[in-house]
Amino acid sequence: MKENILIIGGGAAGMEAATQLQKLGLNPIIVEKSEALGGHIAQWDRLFPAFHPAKDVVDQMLEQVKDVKTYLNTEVTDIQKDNNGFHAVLSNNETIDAKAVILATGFDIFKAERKQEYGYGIYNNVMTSVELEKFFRTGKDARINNPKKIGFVHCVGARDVKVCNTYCSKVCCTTALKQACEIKEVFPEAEVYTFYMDLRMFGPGYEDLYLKTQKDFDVKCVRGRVCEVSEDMDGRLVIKAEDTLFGKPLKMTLDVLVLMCSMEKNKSIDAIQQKLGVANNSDGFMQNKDMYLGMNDTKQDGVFVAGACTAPKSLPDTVGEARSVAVEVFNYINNK
Amino acid sequence: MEYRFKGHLVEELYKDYRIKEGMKACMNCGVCTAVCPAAEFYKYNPKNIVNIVARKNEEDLEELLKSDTIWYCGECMSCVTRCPRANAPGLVIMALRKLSMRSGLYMQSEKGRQQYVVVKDLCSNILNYGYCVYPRTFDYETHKEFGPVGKWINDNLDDLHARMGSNLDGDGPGGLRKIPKESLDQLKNIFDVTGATELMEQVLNDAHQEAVKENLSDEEYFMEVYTKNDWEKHLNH
Amino acid sequence: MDFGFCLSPSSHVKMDSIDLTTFNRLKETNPDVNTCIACGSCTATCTAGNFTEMSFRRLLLMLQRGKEDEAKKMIQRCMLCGKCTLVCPRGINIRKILLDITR
Amino acid sequence: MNQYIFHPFVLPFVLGMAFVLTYCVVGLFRVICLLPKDDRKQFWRSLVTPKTAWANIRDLFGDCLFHVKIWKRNPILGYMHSAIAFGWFMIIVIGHVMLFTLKPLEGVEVEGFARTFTNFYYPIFYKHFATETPVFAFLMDFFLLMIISGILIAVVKKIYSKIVGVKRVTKFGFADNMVRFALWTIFPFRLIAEKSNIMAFWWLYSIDLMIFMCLLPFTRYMHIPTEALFILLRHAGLKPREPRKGYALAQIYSCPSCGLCIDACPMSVNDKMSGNTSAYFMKKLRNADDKEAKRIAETCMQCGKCVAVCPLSIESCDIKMTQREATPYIINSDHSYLEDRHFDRPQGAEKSPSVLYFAGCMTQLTPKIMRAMKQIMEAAGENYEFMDKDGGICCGRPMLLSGKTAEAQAMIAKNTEIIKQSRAKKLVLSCPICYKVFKEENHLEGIEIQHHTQYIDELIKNGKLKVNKGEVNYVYHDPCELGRAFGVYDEPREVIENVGNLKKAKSEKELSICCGGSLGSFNLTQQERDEITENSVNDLMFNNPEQIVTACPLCLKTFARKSPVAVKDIAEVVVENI
Amino acid sequence: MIIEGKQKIWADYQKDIPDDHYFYVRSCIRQAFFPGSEVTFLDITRNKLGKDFYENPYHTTCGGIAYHSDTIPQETAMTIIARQFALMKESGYENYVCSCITSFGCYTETLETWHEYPELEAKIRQYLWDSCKKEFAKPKYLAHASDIIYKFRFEIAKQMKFPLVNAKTGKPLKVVEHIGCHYSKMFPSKGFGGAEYPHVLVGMIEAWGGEVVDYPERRQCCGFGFRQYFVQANRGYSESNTHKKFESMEPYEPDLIITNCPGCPYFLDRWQYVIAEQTGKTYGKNGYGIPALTYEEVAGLVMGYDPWDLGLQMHQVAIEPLLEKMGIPYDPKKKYQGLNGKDLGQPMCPSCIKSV
Repeated sequence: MKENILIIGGGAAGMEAATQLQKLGLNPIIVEKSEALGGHIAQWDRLFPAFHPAKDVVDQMLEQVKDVKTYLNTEVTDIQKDNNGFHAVLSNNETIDAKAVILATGFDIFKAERKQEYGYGIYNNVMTSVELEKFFRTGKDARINNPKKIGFVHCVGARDVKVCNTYCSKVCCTTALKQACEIKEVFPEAEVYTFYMDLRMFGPGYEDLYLKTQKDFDVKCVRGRVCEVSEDMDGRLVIKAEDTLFGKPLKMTLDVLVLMCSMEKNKSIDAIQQKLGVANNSDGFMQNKDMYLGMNDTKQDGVFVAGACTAPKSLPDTVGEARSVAVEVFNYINNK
Repeated sequence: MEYRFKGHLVEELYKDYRIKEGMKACMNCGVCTAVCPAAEFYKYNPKNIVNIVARKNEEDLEELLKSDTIWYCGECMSCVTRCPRANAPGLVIMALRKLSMRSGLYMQSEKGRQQYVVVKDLCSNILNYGYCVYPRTFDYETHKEFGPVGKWINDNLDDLHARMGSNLDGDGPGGLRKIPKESLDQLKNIFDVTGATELMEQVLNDAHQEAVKENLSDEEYFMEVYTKNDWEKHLNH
Repeated sequence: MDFGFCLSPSSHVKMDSIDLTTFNRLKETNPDVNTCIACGSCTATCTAGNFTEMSFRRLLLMLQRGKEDEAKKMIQRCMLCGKCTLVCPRGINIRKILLDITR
Repeated sequence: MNQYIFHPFVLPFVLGMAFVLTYCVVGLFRVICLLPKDDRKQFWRSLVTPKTAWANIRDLFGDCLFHVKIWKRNPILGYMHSAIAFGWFMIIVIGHVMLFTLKPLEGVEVEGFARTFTNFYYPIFYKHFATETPVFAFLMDFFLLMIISGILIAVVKKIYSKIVGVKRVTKFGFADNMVRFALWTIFPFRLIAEKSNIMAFWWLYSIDLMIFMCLLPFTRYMHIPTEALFILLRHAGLKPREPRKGYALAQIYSCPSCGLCIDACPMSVNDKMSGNTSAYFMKKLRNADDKEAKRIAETCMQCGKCVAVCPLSIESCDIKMTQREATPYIINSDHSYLEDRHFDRPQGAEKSPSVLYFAGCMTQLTPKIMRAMKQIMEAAGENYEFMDKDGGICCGRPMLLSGKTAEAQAMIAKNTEIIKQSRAKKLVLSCPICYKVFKEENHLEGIEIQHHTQYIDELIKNGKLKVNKGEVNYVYHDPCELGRAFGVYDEPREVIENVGNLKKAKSEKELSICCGGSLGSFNLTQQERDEITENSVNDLMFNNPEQIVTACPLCLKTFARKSPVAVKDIAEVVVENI
Repeated sequence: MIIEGKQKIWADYQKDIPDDHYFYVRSCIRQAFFPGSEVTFLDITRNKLGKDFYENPYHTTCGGIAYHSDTIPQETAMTIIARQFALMKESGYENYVCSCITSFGCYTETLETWHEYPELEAKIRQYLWDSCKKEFAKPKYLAHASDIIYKFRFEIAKQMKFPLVNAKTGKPLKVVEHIGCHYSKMFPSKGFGGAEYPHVLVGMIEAWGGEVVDYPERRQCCGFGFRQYFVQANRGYSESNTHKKFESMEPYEPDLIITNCPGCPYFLDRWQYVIAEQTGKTYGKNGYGIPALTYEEVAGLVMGYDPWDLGLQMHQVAIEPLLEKMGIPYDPKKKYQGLNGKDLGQPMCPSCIKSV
């Protein structure tokens, strides 16, 4: 009989891990709290650096897991471990016995209103990168009315002691430049500004995207963290930053301001995580065994982690980890 | 040039609790400068100052302590709210100013020398009256912005405060009451014990020396420092 | 009445009211001007920068921040030696841009 | 009795001839009048100075008629050119000599003005109007056939340009094509007309001539009449001062658009860039297309190869420089900060150095050259001093290249002052760009100026520097501003042969290909430069050397981007073999 | 503007302060320039609200202005503060309320620093003993006087006679709130509403019927800058900051500015006069300025205190247009009278800004 492997989370990491486990002859079971598989990536329109439609990737992943046993709108409410493995109770009162558990619970988006000085939720035309992505997907957003000037603020909820997130959220820089290009495609006449501290173009083709952003899309990159946002009489946004490369304070009026919100640990899993005995690291994400060779392992036997539950990750990073976790689990089962 | 703490400026600066509290690591994001009122109206950039302090270089620090730039800050502390690394540039400035005064380097800059005016006015107010601001020493002639109403207030000071219910120079509680002698003595003791007297006397002495050098009376020197304004030089074009 | 002081001008770069004519004209003939990443290589190697405050990356910014007069003053220092062009990691043809600004 | 020997078909010719003569005379006056006063004086004087007069005669025949230079380059092309030019010249000369012997067919006597007028076209159409002596008849036919043979080659060349060793030919407009077609057909028509005396062919012949002459001023064929003037001006020792004026104008019209420079130009690595070559530049100037002329002038790398291969030695590089100078600048440089720079005599140095070494801006970017030079000078026991240890003043060449002559001169003067302060006897330079300026512009009388290739060669020859011969196979790249500009070809080669084996590049010496890094060009993008560099590297790699050696820091940096083998400065390879 | 967003933040930033029994310390600037404000504060809290606010006659300045003018060392300021705390302890109080924002900032900074560096607290304890033979206890609660008014804003509203409403049109007055920088910029959690959208004054304005104006430079400092004001040569800085605020609020046509810091109403008031003298520009209607009042003055006005008892004649910007808007009766003759109707003469009229 095939051994059950419980995967908590049906995003990119969960789906990919399930796909690989199935190929390795195990029986993955996905428990997903939302109404559909796909996770955050399914909410995305196009992917950096090449503007590839996210739907393509998600559809392929969905196709691969169509035979995997999946619980939607379901959460794990309790989990116990004994010599036979793990016994999970689901919110629909079913129980699952599994030999191993993979935590693929991913991340939450930083709540932009926590960064009060940016006025998200207070000033009408401040929006998040997630909402902008939705605009690209649906073409609808009340805040976007043929804007003439658009600004992007990097590191919202990242690299910031004041919101207790000191880490870099990794993907927002590239996402910001991608979105800056896209908004310029929609509104070619608009002026687009990004306010960054460092542009961390860490992957293949990302630096080319940066160059393209500057050269072909005429996006203006200003080095300086936006300090405060306020609203003027016309409901336009007045922002202040230092143009640090120029060494002078800078002030400008924008029609739309997009906040590049960071990734935060998905806290809805905290209770189960605690029951499994998996600790958090200093960034508040799940602690894996070590970051080089034990990235999928936890201190707990039979509990594995994959994807953005351990740190902010890009899609390729996540897929890579999902594949490696499958191998780890396979070895774990076979060596038992 | 000779000055106190030569060769030990960095060491001395880092003893200050405000450096301990206000000086972590800067990532040059510039929010402090963006929000800073002084950066808008003076040739001033708090971020750069924090960077110099972080560098811990004796020569750079000496230059900084000698310069006008550390005296531009208005200590509104707006920078403290925003810094994503929890630095407090405003506190760093306060520590720098103190060291600049103690080392004597403040006498090298136009804005630094003004400390004489501020020390003389405020410390004497505290020690003589127990208040930082005392209306009888707040002169209309040197505070024209007090306006016609201000002049009228000063001309009718006793009557007006009586009208408003103040207890000007009176005993017991109430606004502007006379602070009892024992309390003033305690303030003086605090000044002596905590180093304020020493600092004050040093500043007054530095100013006196400078006045002698410039062939001015202390009063004339006071007015020179009080009014001298090389306006263009301080602007951030 | 003479108060002994007066209002100071604001040093804010007011992005809403900057005249970008020169920069945009430059951009037409030299799309490269947009691609500067402010690494500072040009400034570090500059022959004139050895004696003065000449800095090409700053000069480009000046043009984009409404400080054309300052930029034009700075450009006077340039000796056109071309080292900046050689070290630019983005391959910007700096000397061409400098000359285009001057005419 | 006044009577004309006349037929209406001469009219087209007369018209054309009158036009072209008027044009040339006016043009001649324009060129001469627009020369600066001193230049004009110099020109008149040169015409009567025996030495230049002789040179004039020699070149007028050698270049204009016999095209000696083209013969040297390619005999077929040489024959083609001289067959047409010399043949035509002879036909005209013989025709006019015949005037005295010809007998009009109808026996009419022509005198006075009519005679003069008739002489105008008489020799051209003499076969229709007169009988001639057999000797002349033979000569005329001979030269006519000679021309036609040349034209045949031209036709073949047009169709298969590679046969004559030309890869790229200039692309022409309508007028040029018309004139060329006219030129090709004039003489066959004449031959047919003379032999058959069919009226139609006389007409065609005459109309052809008219087309040729009327369009001539507007085409490259204008070089035929202008070249003579150009030779005279050149021998007068003039320099072009403004584009499209005076001497430059003569040069512009002398350019035959032969296209030899197109193949030679390092930029001709692709079709787009080959539009930047001198032939096109001249054409744009002729057509008064200032915008394009300016663009090409500023794109040119100033490597000088086009001048080296030009059969007329047209100074296209210099004309491009005048074009650059003509561009107005709204910002004047201010280098007042250089005023208090002076020679930094090292502490404790009592004596003046005998050798002053100036690395220059580019060498500052290649510190290994500086280090190698230091080692060499140490090894040779020289009393030397660095002039720009802590950063120097630019030599001024880039400023000159931008056309800002006055500013450049100020920098040059400052460097001259610093050099003189050092009281050194010899100035050694690592950068050929600097070398060119110090040689040509700085007034450094009494101070020997050497490029380090020459200096090292001298050190080896006088035994101060001992080197071992290694086994490495090197190829040497001639930097443009050392080789073509000053003919320093042998010293570096001798140095290299002292320390290793010297392989030949495909193109050597005056034909060597610019590395692509040249400061001369303002417009070339990095990608375009890279293509040029790749081509140049391929040329150097022709004999599979193990290392590329050059003598210019800029070439060094440029080749390093694209070379499959190590690129070194000559000083470095010497140091490796001390 | 999405008000719900602000409300959420206001709900998040509420601090716990007691209702009664406060040790009250005065403000140097407020008692010197706006003496009516502190009198009104004590009258409202003691007599209208029936609370215990004790003032110890031995308390002095906190030294905050001298500290922020860099004339006394941090230890000196802390020891003076410790002495005030000792007085509180001696008087049997543990809730401390100060009238001054600079003081509030200094007290907060001192307490936080001691918390972080206990050895510094021990050192100060020793200094206080050495100099005054006193021992201090840290207050259990620390409040600013505006926190008290904020806390009782609805009680005050119940006793309100003249809401912040235009009596003629019935429309709410447009009110600008200006928070002293040291109220919550250093320690956002110490102020009602936090640092970005402080609620302390907004709550009063809303409770008393006014409409809050949120303009781009709302958070900007008035420009006091301590040494930037005390030295005449530096005052351009101070004036420029106020100028910036007024330029930014001008299009909203505010009727009134309300402040919680002693210095701010002085600067926002007097710089209007100077700007008018220097540039000819006034920011109110018809050549008037915009009144910049303390929250005590505004509380007094809405509760029906006589404007001249509040000391509104000590402002340079004329208050009469506001009084008329609010329908508050006043006797123009009494404006410049002393006790018992004594004639104190009249201030000169400024050349530009209207004074009556």
